[in-house]
Formats: sequence, C-alpha cells, structure tokens
Amino acid sequence: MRLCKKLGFWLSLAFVASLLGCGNATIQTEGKTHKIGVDLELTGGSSVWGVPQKNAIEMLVKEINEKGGINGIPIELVVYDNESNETQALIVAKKAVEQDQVLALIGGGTTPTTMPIIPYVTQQKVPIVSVGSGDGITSPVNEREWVFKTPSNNQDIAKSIVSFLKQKGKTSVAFLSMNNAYGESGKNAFEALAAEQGITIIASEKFGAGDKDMKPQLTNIKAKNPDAIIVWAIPPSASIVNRNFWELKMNQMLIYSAGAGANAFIDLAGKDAAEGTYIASGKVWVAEQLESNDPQQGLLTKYVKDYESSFQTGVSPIDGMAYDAALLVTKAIEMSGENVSRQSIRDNLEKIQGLVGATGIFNMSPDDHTGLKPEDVIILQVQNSKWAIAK
Amino acid sequence: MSGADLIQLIVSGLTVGGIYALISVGFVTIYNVNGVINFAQGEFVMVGAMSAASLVSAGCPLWLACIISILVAAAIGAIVQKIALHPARFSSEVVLIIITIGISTALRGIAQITFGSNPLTLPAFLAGEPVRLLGAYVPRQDFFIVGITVITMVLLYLFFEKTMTGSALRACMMNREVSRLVGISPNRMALLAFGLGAALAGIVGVSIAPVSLATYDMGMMIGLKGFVAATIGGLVNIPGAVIGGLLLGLAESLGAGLISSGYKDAIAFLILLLVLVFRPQGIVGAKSGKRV
Amino acid sequence: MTEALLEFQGVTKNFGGVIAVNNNSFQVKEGRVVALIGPNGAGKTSTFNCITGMYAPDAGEVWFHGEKINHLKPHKIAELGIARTFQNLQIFTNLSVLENVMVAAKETRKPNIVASMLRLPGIKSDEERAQMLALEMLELVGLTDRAQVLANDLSFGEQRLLEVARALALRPKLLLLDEPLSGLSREEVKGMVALIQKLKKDGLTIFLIEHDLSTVMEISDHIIVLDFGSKIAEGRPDEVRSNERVIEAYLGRDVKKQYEAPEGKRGEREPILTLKDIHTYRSTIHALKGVDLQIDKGSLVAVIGANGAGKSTLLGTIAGQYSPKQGTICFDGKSMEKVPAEIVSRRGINLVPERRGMFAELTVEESIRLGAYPRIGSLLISAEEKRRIEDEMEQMYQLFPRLKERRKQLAGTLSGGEQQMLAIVRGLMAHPKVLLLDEPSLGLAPLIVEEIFDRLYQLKKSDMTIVLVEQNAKAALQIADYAYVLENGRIKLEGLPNDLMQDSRIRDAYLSGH
Amino acid sequence: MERIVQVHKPAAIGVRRWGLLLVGIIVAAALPLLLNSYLTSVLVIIGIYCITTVGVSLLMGFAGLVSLAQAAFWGVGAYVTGVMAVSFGISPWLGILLGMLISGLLAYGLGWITRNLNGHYFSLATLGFGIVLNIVLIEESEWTGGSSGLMGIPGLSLGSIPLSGDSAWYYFVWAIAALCLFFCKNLVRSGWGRNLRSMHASQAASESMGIHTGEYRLKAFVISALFAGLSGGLYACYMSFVSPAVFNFDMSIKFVIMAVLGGLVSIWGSLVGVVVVTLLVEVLRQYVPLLLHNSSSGGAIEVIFFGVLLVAIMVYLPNGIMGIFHKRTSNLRVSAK
Repeated sequence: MRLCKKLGFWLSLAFVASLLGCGNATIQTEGKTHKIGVDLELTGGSSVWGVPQKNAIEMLVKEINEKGGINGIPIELVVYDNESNETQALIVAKKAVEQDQVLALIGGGTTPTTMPIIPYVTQQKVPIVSVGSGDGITSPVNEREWVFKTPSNNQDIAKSIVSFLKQKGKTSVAFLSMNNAYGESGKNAFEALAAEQGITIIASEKFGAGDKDMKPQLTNIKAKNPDAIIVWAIPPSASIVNRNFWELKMNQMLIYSAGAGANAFIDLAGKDAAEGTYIASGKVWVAEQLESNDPQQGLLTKYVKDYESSFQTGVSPIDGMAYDAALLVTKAIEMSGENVSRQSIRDNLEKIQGLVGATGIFNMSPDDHTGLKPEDVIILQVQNSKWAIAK
Repeated sequence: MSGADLIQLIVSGLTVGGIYALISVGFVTIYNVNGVINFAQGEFVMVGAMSAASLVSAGCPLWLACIISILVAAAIGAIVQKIALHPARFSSEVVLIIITIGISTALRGIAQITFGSNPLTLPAFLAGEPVRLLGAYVPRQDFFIVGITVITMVLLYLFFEKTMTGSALRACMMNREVSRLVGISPNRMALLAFGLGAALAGIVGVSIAPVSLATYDMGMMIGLKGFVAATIGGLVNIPGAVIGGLLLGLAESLGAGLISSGYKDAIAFLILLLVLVFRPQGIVGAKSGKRV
Repeated sequence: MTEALLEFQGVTKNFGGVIAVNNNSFQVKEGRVVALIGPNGAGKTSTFNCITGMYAPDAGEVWFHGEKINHLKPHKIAELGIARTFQNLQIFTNLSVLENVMVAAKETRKPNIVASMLRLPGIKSDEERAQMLALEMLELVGLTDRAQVLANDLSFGEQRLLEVARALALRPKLLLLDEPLSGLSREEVKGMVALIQKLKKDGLTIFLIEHDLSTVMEISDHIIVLDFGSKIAEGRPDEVRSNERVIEAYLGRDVKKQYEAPEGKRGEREPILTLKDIHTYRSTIHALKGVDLQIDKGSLVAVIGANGAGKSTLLGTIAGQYSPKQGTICFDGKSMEKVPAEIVSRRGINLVPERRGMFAELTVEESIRLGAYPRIGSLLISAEEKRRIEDEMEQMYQLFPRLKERRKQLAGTLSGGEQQMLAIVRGLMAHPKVLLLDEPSLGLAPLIVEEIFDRLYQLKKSDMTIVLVEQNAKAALQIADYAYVLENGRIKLEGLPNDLMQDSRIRDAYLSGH
Repeated sequence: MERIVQVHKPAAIGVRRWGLLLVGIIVAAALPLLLNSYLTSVLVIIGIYCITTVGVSLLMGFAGLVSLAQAAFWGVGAYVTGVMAVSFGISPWLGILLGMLISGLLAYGLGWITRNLNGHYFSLATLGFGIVLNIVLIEESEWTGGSSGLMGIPGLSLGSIPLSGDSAWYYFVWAIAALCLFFCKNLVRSGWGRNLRSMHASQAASESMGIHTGEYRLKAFVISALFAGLSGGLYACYMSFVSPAVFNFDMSIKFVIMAVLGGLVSIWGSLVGVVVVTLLVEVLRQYVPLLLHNSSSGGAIEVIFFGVLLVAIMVYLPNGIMGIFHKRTSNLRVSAK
C-alpha cells in the first residue's frame, strides 16, 4: 500500500501543476494586440452553423490585419469551441475573459449557448456580440447592458413574411418548426404577429434536427390544405422538408426563415424540389442583383467573392451574421480611438449608426441592441436553381 | 385524414421500416455471434453514407462509389472487432457495451475530421418525378430503398440457408461451444459476423444518403432506432429483426402523423421500454430464460 | 406432518418437456441426516431448488415446520431457517472470507441506509455482533486464520468449508448440502464428515446430495434414491445398498443381444491415440489427476465410472475443449494437448458431446451436412464435392433410417433417441479417425439404447476407432475390445471386458466411489 | 475461550492517513485563491459532476448495474428546481430538495418495472427512459421553456448573503460533494454495502442467505438518482439557465466514462474520474490549437481521444485508475450471474 501512497502523491502534484499550467499559460505575442474572444459551436449539434461563422470572422480579421490592424494595432482572435453545450460555453467564456483578457466576446452561435454567459459578462463588464437569434438575448434591454446580437429579431423576420403573405393574399397558414430553440422562438414570434394581422394558423407541426423523413408531418398539413407553409428550422433537415414537400406533389407556397439558409440549401434539397421555394433572409445571396444605390451592394459582393475564394463553399446568411458581429466589434474599437477598453467598446457599440453589414444596416441605440429593421429582411425565391428577389 | 393520406403514412412508414430492418439485421447477426450489442452500428451507417458522398463528389461513378463504401464499412467493422472487441471477448456484456460506445464516439470524431461537418448528399439512383401509388406519392428513391432491402434479405437468406459458411455462422449463433466440435472457429466467425453487420450498415448508409443527407453525427440516432427494432424483433433471429424494423417504421410514421410529430422519437423509445419490460424475448422470439 | 421437519408432497417440476422432478413425496425427520442419491441427471439438484424456492414446483407442495413454503421467494425461505450450499461453488469472490459469512448474519440483513451513512452507534453494534457470529462459524469449520483473506484466493477445499460456515451463520433449522465432498482430497473429506457428525450431534437436521456412496452409507440415517426424476427407493442405508433397482439404476441393464467376445489380445494393433500423465483442472476442481490411456486403431475402448469421476472432462480434454495443465496427448504421431477444439475436430478426432449438443434451429439435413464442415471448411464447394456429400448422407440414412423421414424437421424438435442418432451421424460425416461418444445412452429408453449400441458395434467392425464413455457399464463392456474404469480422476482398473465383468471391484467403484 | 483475531476494522484511520487527508483539505481550500475565476468555475463544475458520479459509481461498481439515465435524473433535478423557482417563486433550497424527491420517485418507478431485467437489457431500458424524458423536456415548452431553455433561475443565498462568485460556489459545492463522498463511503463499507456487493458476485447465493436482492437493487438505483437530482439542482442554481441539450444521452455516457476511468473498485474512483476527464478537456482545449493551429477540429480531436481512451481502459485497465491502488478486482470483470 506504501507504493500507492507515493504514486497518489505524485499524481495529485501533477494534477495541480497542469491545472496551474493551463490556467496561466497566456501565450505572449510580440507587440500589443486587441484580443477578441470567439465562443462558437465548432462541434456537436449546431456545428453546421458554427464552422462557417468562424471562417467569416477569421476572414474579416485577416483582412483588417493585412491593412495594419486598427490604428496600427493588429487584432488577435482567441477562438474556442463550446461543443454546442452551454456548460462549455460558460467555461470557455470565463477562460477568454479572465485568462486571455479579451476586450470583447463574439459568441454563442445559438440561444442556449448564449444565455448562460449573459449574467457572467454583465457582472464582469465585458461586451458580447451574440450570433444567437432568440429575442431573449437582447431583451429586456435594461438587463442586457453588455449584450448585443446581429441576427434579425424573429419579429422582423415574421413581419416581413406576414407582409409578404398579405401581399399575396394568403390567409390560412401551416407552421412547421424544428424542436430546437431557433424553431421555438420563431414559432412564438410568428404566432403573436399572425394573430394581429388576421392570418390564421390552421396546422402546427414539429420535427427534429436529426430526422430523416418529414412526410408524415407534411401529409398532416396537406390534409388541412393551407394557402402557405412556413418552415422555421436550421439545416440539414430544413432542406429534407423541401424535398419531402416536392415528393408529396404539394403546391402551396413554401416559405423558410433565415436560419434555414445553409449555402448548400438548393442542392441538398434537390434542384427541382427547391424551385419556387421562398426564404425570408438577408441579401447575401442576391448581392449581384441589388441595384447599385443599395448600400449593402458593395459590401456583399466583396464578402461573397472573398468568402468563396478562401473557403471554396458558397456563402449563407448564417455566416453573414457572424461577419457582421466582427464588423461591429472592430468598428467599436476603431471608434474608441486611443484608449480602447471594454467599457469604451460597449459605449461605442451602442453609438454605431448606419453600419452596412451582410444582414442589414445596423443602427444601434441604448434601447435596441440589434439595430436592424424589418426592411433588412427581404423575401427571396429560387428561380431556375438560383436565389433571386421574389416579385 | 383521408384514405390517401393514411396510405401515404403507411408507405413512408414501410420505407423507413425497411431501413430500420436492415440495420437491425446487422445488430442481430453481431449480437448472436459476438454476444455484443453494437452501439457503433449507427456509425457504420454514417461511414457508408459519408464515404459514398465524398467519393461521388470527387468524381467517382455512383455505383462504384457505393460498392467501395460498403467494403470500407465492412473493413472498418472487421478492424474494430480485431483490435477492440477480440481482446475483450471474455469480459461481461456491460463492458462490451461500453467498448462499443467508445468506438462509436471515436468514429464520430474521425469522421468529422476526414469528412468535415457540412452535410453531404448523394445523387439518387432512381431520379425523376415521384410516382402516384394508390393515391399516395412515392419518390423513386423509396422504391430503390425497398428494392435494396428485399434484394439484401434474399441474398442473406441464400447465404445463411444455402452456403456451408452460412449454416456454420448460424450454428455458432445457436451454440458457440458445440460449434467448435464441428470444426467452426468462433473467433473467425465473430470477425465475419462483425464485418457482415458493418457491410449491412454500409448498404443502409448508401441507400438513405440521397434521401436523408449524410452528416458526421447522423449515426447516433439511426443506430439507436436500429437497436429498438432489433429488440422488438427479439434479438434472436433474422426474420424477427426484419419484422421488428417494419413495425417500428410504421409505428413512428403513424405516431407522427396521427398523434404528435414532436413525440415521434419518444414513441419509438416508449415501445422499446414496453417490449423490454413485458415481452423481453420480443414479439417473434421464443421464450428463452437467458434474457431475464 | 408429525415430527417431520420437511415434507415433499407429490412435487412435479418440468422444463419444456424434460421432467426434472416427477411427482415425488418424502419426509425429512428432525435431527436426522438424510441423503439424496441417484445417477447423473436424476433430478437431485432440481429437488433442492424446489425446496429453496429457486424453482417454483409445477404441482405438489413443500411443507417446512408445518408451513407451506413452495410459493415463497428464496430469501423468505432462508429467513425461515433453511440454509444451503451449492453444487458448483457460489461464494462472494469479491469479499473477504469474514465478510462472506457476515452476509448471512440476521443482524445486518436489512440495515437502515441513513444510519449506515452516518455510521450511528446502532449500526456499529450490529456489525460487531455479526462479526462475532461470523468468527464463531469460521472457528467451527477451522478457517479462523483465513478471515481477512479475499475469498477468491482460498483453496477449493477451503471454499467448500466457507460455504458451510456461511450457511451455518444463518442459524438454520435445516441444512441442505449439495455434493459437499465432490473434488475434496481424502483428508478434506474426513474433515467434512467429522464436521457433519458434529453438527448432527448439536441437533441440526441435514439433508445432503452426494455421489461418494460409501461415505453416504456411513453417515446418513435415511437414504432416498432418485432416477429419471422419480423416487425409486427409500430406507436405511443397508436396505438401499442391496435393493436391486438401485444397483440397476447405477450399473445399467445389460444389452439383450449377445456379441461374441473380442478375439485377440491387446497390443497387436498399433496405438492411434495415447494420453500420458494428463492433469486437467475445471476452474478450481482438479478433475483429472494423472491419467494414462492408450487407444488402438480400429478398436472400441470403453471408459466407465461413477458420475463425477471425470469421464466428460477426459473426453473434453482429448477433443480440445479443456487444455490440460500437465501431460501429453499424442495422436497420429503429433502432440495435441495445446490444440484448440476446432483444429482437433479438423484433424479427425470428433466428439459427440454429452446431452448431444443439438443446433436447435438447424434442420436434420443441415445438421448432417454441417458435420462435413471440418473436412471442407471453405465457402464454396465444388458441385462434384456437393454430390459426394449427398451420397454420404444417403449412407448415413441407412445407418439410422428413422432420420430419413425427419429430414426436414428442426433438430430441436426430435426425441432424445433421434437427437442421439443425429449427433452420431454428424460426428461420422467428418470421417473421424477417432470417434468419441459421451454417455450416448443417457436418458434413452432401453429399446433405443439397444439400437445405438448395435450400430456402434457395426462401426467397430468396419474398423472405426471408437472411445465410448458410458455410465451404463454392462452394455458398454459387452461391445468393447478394451475398458478402463475411471474413479475420482484416476484410472482405477483396466483390462479386457469379460475379466472386468466378474470383478467385484467394479461394483465398489460405482457404489463406493473411493 | 475463542481466539479473537485482530478484526479488520472498517475505517481504521491511522495517523499517516489523517495527515494526508489534512494536507488534502488545506490544498483544496487554497485552490480558489491561487487560481482565476475560470479555473475555479471548472472546479465547481467538477464538484457538481462528482456528486452524480458518486451515485453512478455506487450503482456500477457495487450493484453491478449500468444506468444510461443518470443525465436524465440530473436534468429532472435541474428542471424541477428551475421551474419551481421561475414559475412558482419557490426558494431554490426547497426546489433542490423537491428535485431530489421527484428524481428519486422516477427512479423508483423505472427501477420497479425493470426489476427483472439484467445486464444490457437493463442499461438499454434506462437509455430509452432517458431519451423519452429529454423529449418531454423539449416538448412541454410552456413549463420548461422547451429547447430555448429556462432563464432566470435565482442563485442560492445563505440567509441574507447571496452565494455569488466562483470561490463562494467552490467552497459550497465541494462541501456538499465531500459530504456525499463521505456518506457513500460509509454506506459501501457498512453491512448494506457488503450485501450489495455480495449480490453482484452471486445473486443466487445472496438470495439463499436471506438477502432480498430486488429490494437492494432498487434502493441502490434510487440513491444514485437522489445524488443526480441534488447535483442537477445545484447546477441549475449555479448556471441560472438550463436547456434540454445538456441532459441528453451523450452526458449519460460521459458520467459512465468518468466512473469507469476513475475505477469502480472504490467510491474515490468517481472523484478521480471526474477530475481527470474534466481536466483533460481543458488541457486539450489549451494545447490542441497550438499543435494544429486551426482550432476548428479541436473538438473532434477531443471526441476521438475520449472514445479511444474509453476503449483502452475497458480492454487493458478494467479497474480504472484506482484499480492500480486496489487489490480487490473490479466487479465488472465478474460477469454478473
């Protein structure tokens, strides 16, 4: 038993040493840098979103650093993977804030991975720009002093869909939502708005992120014969719904929320299945069709070109939102001039007006930490296998 | 809910049921010869689907890609059995389960690195407009899946019933010790069974990839559903596994259509609980004390 | 129900057609030592399991101390004061010797969980009392100095004593001992017998199953004999020893048909299979203690002996199922002791296992064809070879015509006799150089035994080497060229069959077991 | 008259062992002061996990049952505490107790209906139960907030002083974890623990010695669920937000990995397992990006590492880390009869 005591002792010593080691092993870079933390879902359930988002942020930062950084100081990204799990999201956030002393945090790619971080950043006074779409992230504003987000509020998306439905005279609607946070917050927002605007929801069905076949749900909806079907979901099963919709020879109007917009949406759903499908999303996909007077036209065409050249895959509104988050933070750093601090970034974030982003034009204010308007969300349609602005 | 819609539910239930049947046959073969509940069965399906999709996107003709990916799945199954399950063949059932859980986690990680995390798709074998059948619309790929299921079952039947190695494998499934007296080496049979089970999973992966897309983490849920189907069938013989798969597919489809789509998966696992508690030997299996 | 402590009334228990206990009734009087004997598969342990509640009898009742217990759960029956040991040791290998015995102590049977968590004084005192009781029991069986040892590290004899100590810690009124002497050395047997006599003197009622008949005759007041699940005799030891039916049950009935005595003495033909100084262990039991055997080519050698003598272990060792710790097996000039069973069967030593080893869901035809697997073993068989197998199957059907009608039936659905025939045919399909048969006559009607032994005789005549292990000594000796008598893992006697027939020592070997 | 042998005292703590324990406590107490809040929060999470793995270790190591529903009971504890506090304004203290009670009741129900299932049949019944429970958490969104999770769960406060800041939580959680370890250690060393272990070695023998094995098994299952419920309640109060994704099948596997890696031969194994697994996650997170300089595959490397580690342990080191120090073989090797 004596051996075990000695072994036990050495083991606990190694444990403490490695604990300290990974606590303070801040990697000393050469000169002074602006450190920005990134806390996204690189593995796990939502990694289909997380990886493109990280790519977009890294692309922007590389571009800025090539131009000598902000006021001569380069930006250093500290990227962590929260494994689509909220416990890891909180731990990673604490690591970035305390160990890496980041100035600001971009993260929580979804609502569940953002929420637990909010009380912590508020207490630590660190500005955070989330890419999660839940409305609870930035409201009630008085408790969200340090929290911003770039995805359009679900109300805005719901508003643009409802107005499009009214424009097309569709009054009875079926709602198909994914059983995750995104689907749920969309459902609540849409239901509230539809009631006001006199649109009746005659069927409401759910499906899982990993489901393979949604024909049973669609058959249910087909039986009730609605004018249009709204689908609030994320890839990959979002595209399977479109394929099943076509397989069942359903002809109603099919409208997706912005979240479904994975870059491979059309070929995942199948060319002829996707024909005629609508989506309410930012203008990322129709960059080249925008008139020259549209302020986003310039930024979007450049964004699409850069992204496709560096990552060989198409763009999507999802990574556009992360790109905007990086835009906002770097803009706030720029506005802080010489003394850049967490407080200065927070205050400047609130003052940002008319910043042209991929998702829309950001006009922040102390009581609006998203800064987007319903008009930023437009309805697109697949016309001969390409996204085009719906008429 | 008109008649046509009901038929639609039944048809799509049978298609999904065919998929579950193929996976559960793989489960039953591996369980009876190796005595292992293979938690990594879903991962073998994923390996089949992802390798086929990547091969096709790299320009390889569709049928060749499918054959290669089925062989890849079988090879990985054999390697896994050799390095992980063979050395632990004398440990208790529970230890073996934990080992297969470890294998499935490791395969998922490796897949994410080799194939990336974006969903991939595979062009359908039978492309074209869905076909109208008794008022329900059946996509052509579903015919392909049902076709593949039937062909595989026939091939399996011929292998097990008609070839010498087939009956040797069945003998090993029934009585491991006595099969040694007839010159059958249990270790080789265990390897063969695992490779066969993995190949079946590969076939499933290849046939569902065009319909339900392939992601590196698709394995978990589809593997569990395959297991539920095998348990319903009684984990004893091949016909039981097929019936279990079809029943589960139907129950899920009707459950989602008639009861509530949110609780679709819950229905499958409730059935698992009920079967395990009230009829552990499964709907088809004969009463055998070994289970309880 | 007068002063009978335990009463068995018309109890029947069967397992899917096989009748383990067949409408038996008997009594165990208080303060007496009663023994339950009978050949292998007679239903002795099943009777015990019906008493201790492990099996619920299908019919009849079990009374203990004036109370019906046949519906109670095992732990309830134990609380009433019936303790037992097990035929194959069931000790708690992960606990120390002391802890093994303390499990049976009444004081710590249902401790309060919260009190245990907080280690309240009440719990400590219960533990101490249980510890005292356990030490007392260990003292009784003489294991005191092994109290702290992990039960797994005890010798086989000590583990047997531990089981008895644990049973005594239950403070039972009735102690059931299931083959307490099997696998013990001479001194250990003496120690156990002394212990039993001491317990009897202290007034404890003991009901035991044992093969070692001479010791049983010595220590028991009353003996019950079972055969094929039914009671065939009961009474005082001397009455039972001379009872004709008991002897026949043990030694078997001789075969009607007269076979001419084997001509020629041993040794003209060269040996095909020789075993030298074979020691085999079955888990902790030292089953074979230095066995030497020589099988001549083309001869039928019988190996007889009481059950538990190690006959099946001997065949299992030859067939490669158990690898011997010591000694050599030489077959056709090659040493075989380390070769696994699947290779041994391919080299031509094919075993027809005890209780036939059926593949229940293969049809008769498939089973026979599988018999040829050792010879072929490859995936694809040429058409010509397939035809040859079909012809051989026809020949096999001549040997046992009954199998031809049952061709399409599942092996599991055949009768005992038919299964035995199928097992033999399956063995023959492998073209064995040496055919091993393990108790083919077990549980078969005399008419069928007749047919099978006749076929074996014909096979011997057609120059097939056969090793026949049989408990039915008389029938075996009639068709054998040479015979060995195995007892307690050692060769006790060997010689030509008719010399052995008259030798009285065979009766002792069977009835005494020492 | 009979010779009293020096009887093996259950917990004879010699002076040296007291010394070691004291040193351990001092180091543990000092840790939060040395480390920044990030590492302290890692230690808090370790403490919370440890309370659950103590239950898993009791169940797997001593009763020989592998339950894949521990994360579900953990979730029940968290959600009951959360819902009680958010919807009914009940103080979190009462919420945690209620959470424990409800997960205990659920465990009793599940344990009773699966009482005659053994080996992997029992494990897979618990798996089914865990997944159904997770789906219920997602579907009943008006109570549980569905997948978007439950926000605004109040923290704990001792009387008037709110428990805030990682160091305060660290001392609080580890006090409870130490108590759980202590209670479980006593339970396992007591008569009850001995009977539980006997049942695992040979069910037939312990039945015939008067032990009602069904009852013991059920109680062990309920106790492990109570521990999981307590741990869930603490987790909810610490994180102030819970969502169903955390209480899924993967988390149950992680608990099994921790208990097995630590070693099922002793209750301390559960503590060692949690520390090593959680620590490895942090170490990998720190050093993998340096080796691979693109951090997107960091998570995948970690998943592979744990998968391979689990296989290696079960094949080559079945008794886990504590197995090296213990001579008593792990019960998992003994295939339960």
